[in-house]
Amino acid sequence: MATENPSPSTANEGQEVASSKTPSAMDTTPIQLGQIEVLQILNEHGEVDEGLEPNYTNDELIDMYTSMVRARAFDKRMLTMQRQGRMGTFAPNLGQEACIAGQVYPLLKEDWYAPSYRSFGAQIMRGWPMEHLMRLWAGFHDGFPPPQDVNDMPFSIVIGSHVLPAVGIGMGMTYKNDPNCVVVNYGDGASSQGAVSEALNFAAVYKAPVVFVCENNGWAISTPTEKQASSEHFAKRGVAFDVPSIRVDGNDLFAMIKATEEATTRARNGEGPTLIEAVTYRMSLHTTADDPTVYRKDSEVEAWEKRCPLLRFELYLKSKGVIEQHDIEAIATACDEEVIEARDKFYEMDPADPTEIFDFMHIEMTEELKEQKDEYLKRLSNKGVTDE
Amino acid sequence: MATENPSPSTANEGQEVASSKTPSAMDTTPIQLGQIEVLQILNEHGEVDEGLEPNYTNDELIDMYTSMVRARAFDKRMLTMQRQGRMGTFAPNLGQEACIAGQVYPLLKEDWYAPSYRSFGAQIMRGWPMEHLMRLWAGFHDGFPPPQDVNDMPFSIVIGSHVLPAVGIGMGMTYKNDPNCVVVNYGDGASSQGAVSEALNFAAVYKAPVVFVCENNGWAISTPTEKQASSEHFAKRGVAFDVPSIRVDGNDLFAMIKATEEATTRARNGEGPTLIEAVTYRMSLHTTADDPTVYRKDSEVEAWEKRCPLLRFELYLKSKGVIEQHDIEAIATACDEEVIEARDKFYEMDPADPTEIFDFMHIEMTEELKEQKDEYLKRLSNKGVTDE
Amino acid sequence: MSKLTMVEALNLALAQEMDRDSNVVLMGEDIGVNGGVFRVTKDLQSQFGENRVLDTPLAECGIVGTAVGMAVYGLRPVVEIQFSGFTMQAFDQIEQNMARLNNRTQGKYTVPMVLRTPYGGNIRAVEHHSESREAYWAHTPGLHVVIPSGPRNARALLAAAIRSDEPVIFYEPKAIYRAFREEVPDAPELLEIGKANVVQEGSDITIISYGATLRTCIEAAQDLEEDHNVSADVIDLLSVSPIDTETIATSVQKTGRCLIVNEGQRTCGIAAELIARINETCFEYLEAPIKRITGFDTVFPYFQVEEHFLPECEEIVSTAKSIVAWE
Amino acid sequence: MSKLTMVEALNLALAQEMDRDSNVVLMGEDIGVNGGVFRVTKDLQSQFGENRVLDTPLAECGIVGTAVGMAVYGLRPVVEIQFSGFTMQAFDQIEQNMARLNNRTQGKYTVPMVLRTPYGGNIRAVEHHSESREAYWAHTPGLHVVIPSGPRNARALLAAAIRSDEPVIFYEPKAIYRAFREEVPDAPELLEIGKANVVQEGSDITIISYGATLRTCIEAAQDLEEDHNVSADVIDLLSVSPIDTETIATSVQKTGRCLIVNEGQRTCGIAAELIARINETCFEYLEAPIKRITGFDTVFPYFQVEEHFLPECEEIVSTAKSIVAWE
Ligand SMILES: Cc1ncc(C[n+]2csc(CCOP(=O)(O)OP(=O)(O)O)c2C)c(N)n1
Ligand SMILES: Cc1ncc(C[n+]2csc(CCOP(=O)(O)OP(=O)(O)O)c2C)c(N)n1
Ligand SMILES: [Mg+2]
Ligand SMILES: [Mg+2]
Repeated sequence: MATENPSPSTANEGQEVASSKTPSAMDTTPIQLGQIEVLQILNEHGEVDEGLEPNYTNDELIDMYTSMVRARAFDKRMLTMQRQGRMGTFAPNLGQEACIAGQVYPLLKEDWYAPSYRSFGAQIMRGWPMEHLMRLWAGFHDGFPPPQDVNDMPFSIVIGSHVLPAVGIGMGMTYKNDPNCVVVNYGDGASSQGAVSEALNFAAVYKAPVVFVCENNGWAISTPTEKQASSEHFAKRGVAFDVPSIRVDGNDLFAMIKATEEATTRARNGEGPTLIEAVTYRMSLHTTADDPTVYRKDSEVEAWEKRCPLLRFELYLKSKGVIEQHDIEAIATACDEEVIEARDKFYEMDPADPTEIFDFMHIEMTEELKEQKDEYLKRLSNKGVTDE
Repeated sequence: MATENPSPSTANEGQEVASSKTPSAMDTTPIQLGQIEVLQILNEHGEVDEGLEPNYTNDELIDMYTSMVRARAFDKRMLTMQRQGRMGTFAPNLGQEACIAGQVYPLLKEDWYAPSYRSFGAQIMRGWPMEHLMRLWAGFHDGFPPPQDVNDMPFSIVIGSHVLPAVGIGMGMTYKNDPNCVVVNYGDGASSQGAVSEALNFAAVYKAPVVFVCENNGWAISTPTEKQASSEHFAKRGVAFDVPSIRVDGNDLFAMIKATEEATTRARNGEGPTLIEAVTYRMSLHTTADDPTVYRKDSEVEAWEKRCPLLRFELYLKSKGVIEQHDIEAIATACDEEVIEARDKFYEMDPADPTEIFDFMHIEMTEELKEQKDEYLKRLSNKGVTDE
Repeated sequence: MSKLTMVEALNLALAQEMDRDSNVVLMGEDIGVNGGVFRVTKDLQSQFGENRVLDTPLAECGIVGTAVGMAVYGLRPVVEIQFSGFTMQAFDQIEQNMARLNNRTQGKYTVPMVLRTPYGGNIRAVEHHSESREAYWAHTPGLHVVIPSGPRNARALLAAAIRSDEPVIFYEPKAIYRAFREEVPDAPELLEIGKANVVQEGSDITIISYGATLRTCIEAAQDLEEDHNVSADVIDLLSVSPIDTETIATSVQKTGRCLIVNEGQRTCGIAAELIARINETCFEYLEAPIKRITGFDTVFPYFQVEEHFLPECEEIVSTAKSIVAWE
Repeated sequence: MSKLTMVEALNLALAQEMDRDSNVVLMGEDIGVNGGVFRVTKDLQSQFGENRVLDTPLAECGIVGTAVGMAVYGLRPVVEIQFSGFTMQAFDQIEQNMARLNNRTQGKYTVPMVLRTPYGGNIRAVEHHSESREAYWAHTPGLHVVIPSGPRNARALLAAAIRSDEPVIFYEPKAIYRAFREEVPDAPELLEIGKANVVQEGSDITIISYGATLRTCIEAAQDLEEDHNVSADVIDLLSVSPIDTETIATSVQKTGRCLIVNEGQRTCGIAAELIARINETCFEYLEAPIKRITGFDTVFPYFQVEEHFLPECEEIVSTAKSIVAWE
């Protein structure tokens, strides 16, 4: 955790005339910035830092491992479906499964999660049925709203634009004395958006219970982090705004869980926001519309393959005697079957209703939109799309 | 100066496929953030830090002192004119004269300066005739463009919106191998604008020769810095984006000059941007439309009066035997006379031409605007404003 | 019942709505101790506390973006943007989240927030402080855009906006913030959003306006009646999104002639839209071309020369006469 | 002379202008090695170097804001915003600086920059990737807003925009980026900005459009001619700010009837402005109400249902017929 304690929130102060700094002589002691800690528990060889090794039951360990495998199975099938023309443009998460699973593992149902488009692994863990996510990526509007009992924001298509609303949810929690918290996820690219800096500032000023997870996966489409920012340490952004910050091996599920747990604990205790920089790597395409061979070397990707989050977790589980190779294969098969089942459900679902376009623009449709809808319905009927 | 060296700019690299981070095992050493230095040379008692005392001639010292006195004289007359109904809303600079003078003192004519609305002291030093600035504050459009040979941006009314263009000017200099630099000035309030964070990032990424002067004067209208940000140290914003940063006593002219000089030297040497947090205090109203007694204590203002930038400079000059009390009075009178002369010129200047409104919307007026202008001219003539 | 200025009437609406519903929170720059630069939120922080009246950092995008989140969470934030010119800083959050989250989530999350902001010219302000860009918001699907014209309707519309579950842009004509007083009932009063008001009835021409220029139109209509024997329907839009096309069409079908007056820029402005709708609904009734007196397509003038920029009574009168005389 | 797609033609214009003038620099997300997500800047970085083709951080406001500074300093930045939906992030810099700095400084500093951005729907994209909000920019004083409709005029207009000292928003109809090829001369070609093009002449009705929907209108005009004996003037605006009112008025005064087709949202859109101007300039010539087929005032549909949202040939034909039949 980084540096100074943030100064206390002013939100609950009294009503007297505010007083700015005390006009004593200028303090000329240099300002110590401290350090940003870097957390890794399980390294790429499957070796665990024994002092930090968490104490999970075998079932829990298998469960968290399965979450990652399931995400990867989903990823793979989605790519296939996309290649078959049965899915829209899709953003794979390959290689980032630990990061994604770890950032929601410590969350309660009552907490909120504000994902980015590459967070489907977390969405599945939060309770989004996979066929629902397939609808979403296939261009069905009804795929976007979170399921009824899931406190998630719809994922953000506009880079960084969900971060301020996530802070607002946290501010709402503070206002209502709600002891829950918000996790918001965004990328190294998103960190360049001014709105994300504003969000860090608001969260710090109002001590909002928000965990910022900046998922540094090395790339923003074709832009490497060196062109995105001068420092490779995105955790420093927190320092600027007095948000305690940590850098975490994002391919290490244990480290991600521990960092998130500490951050959510701070948030629940009224100690305000935390920034977690999760260092990971986008192993695959930016989206299915992208061709990374144009802008990055295969050798880079290959080097990162060795740091695969699943691989090291398997090594660990095996070395602990929790599972054996045939269990790994069984889990993979089971997860793939789940995805296939979801896919088949998805294939059976109703086609989209082209008349829905007007229905959610307002809570109550305005007269002018009713007229426009009529005009559109006439078009559909003229085209024989509907038989009105 | 702060912390790490920024990583080298990527702007001049070769064309080969970019390579992101090297996929070695995660480095888990904590990231040392270093410290932010705090600079003061001349304290509020007029005592100088002898190790840092600059070596100016008496004429230079009197000259820089006079710049501050002139700014204060201008300030005072503007307030009077405003109270007499002969001036528009005006933003006084009382108490910030050292900060303002110091940030442009090291600049060359060829350098660029992007001021805020409270920077008139610096504008005068940069070559803006005082009557020109009076036109500006009195609502004449022709007061806004910088004089022909002055490389300044018009001042920014929209908080923070001039900072990105200032960085762009610096990027232009880099592109053209122009060895000059840009100083851009903004407030503690402005630091909250996302665009200002984006500007720090762009400046760092492109190593633009830009000096950011964040003038922390304790207040943004009625909002004290404690509500603006969680940390009182605005210099930390630089750390986030890898812009070397320093905190300076903004009421100490020597410190402001030295910090700016070091920053401009770095900029000219291709070493990129610097952030200077100048700690000062807005002694007077936010603008003439503001009533600070509503939101801040007199005692706070009184305490800051003792830290007045002019006072300490006078004590220093006297103790060095550069001037005596009667010189101080003479300089004050001379400055006021300059302002009166400018004022009288201003009073003699032509009234505004109401037909000008359309003339600078484009370089070549469009047909549609010509038609609208005709319509407007007819209005003026119907009203007897013009006799067309 | 007391005689209030628009500023006082808005303050009353805020106080009463905060009193009624603890989910109503205010956010903005300098709205707390300072009561806002126009004093619309005067004394509300001392009355309701710092956690209900938030002095925010100086970041409009941040204010609107966090307010969206608070609204999704279940509060009813009422945001003040100090001048409408600075809504540009929040354009992305308004267009991408405030206006669309309800649609994006098919109604799972509503965004019951109000963005209040003073708009318009002729207050001797510097650049960016006189903007009338309601057309940006009218062109943005998903928003309601409300513009009162006097203390009483300002109070009733603001209360309605706060109670509405839709995201509302509430544009306050600052030129008339203190220009006149009106009787405003003490008890809460609501006005339905989206309905225009026929301020006066006539038969020769329809004059449509809203906000600060509405007063000028009423004055002009009186001159027309008294000095020129021209009787005008005067319509106060009160909402520029949605637009009450029916009320407009009914009037223009009666009068056959129409003049639109507003201060926003002309091209793609509200007047253009009204002309398009009248063309669509009243073509066969039209006896003369519809005219518009609007702000010109320039930057709002520097204040030495702003005096003649906005629509004035005399020109409204003469233009209306020329429309009535058109054959 | 070669047959190029619009993407290739734009690429050609950029390459030739960069070659001609070393002050021309490109800025944008992924425009370097990657050549832009639509490949409009393909190979330009390898040809002209990294200091002339800047892969920027992911911050549209930062891109436009720094480009403004570069333009003031004397360069000619050509900015790419990856999708027009993300210009919202830069709205403040566009409205407050790009559009106004020339005016603010009474011409001392011009802002000779171009903001290129792909706009429009029907490419099966996700939310925010199909926006047509040219009306925002047409409503913003100080900008020129150019929208080509084919490879050849795209190339000539982009070259003119780059050479122009005015700030230009250059809206590229991405639905037809690769839809067809046209002969494009090898030597640089320029088209004057602000002039509409009468694509085909007729006598019964004027059809006005621009961008991607222009093709649909041409197709419809052919159907009208061949199958329905209706002959249409088809006007391609090419610039929505300024608007070439004269060309429009000349045509409508001839035909007396008019249909406007565009894909942007309806309320306060470009079609509304055209109707207003036609009402002002052609009222006594009009024989039927002007009609508009535009995008509806909704969020652009999720792609499963986008198919029927945009103006289509058959509806243009039937609407034009109904206008011609109107009595
Ligand atoms: C405001 C905005 N600008 C541009 C885009 C186009 N775009 C989509 S994803 C992306 C890169 C995002 O990079 P990062 O934030 O690192 O996330 P990652 O894709 O690596 O998960 C870009 C530029 C967008 N969606 N929104
Ligand atoms: C974008 C924007 N928001 C709000 C304002 C209104 N406003 C003018 S000055 C000011 C406070 C600025 O504070 P700071 O940046 O600290 O500068 P200072 O006035 O202290 O010099 C505000 C809120 C503005 N001009 N622009
Ligand atoms: Mg990334
Ligand atoms: Mg300040």
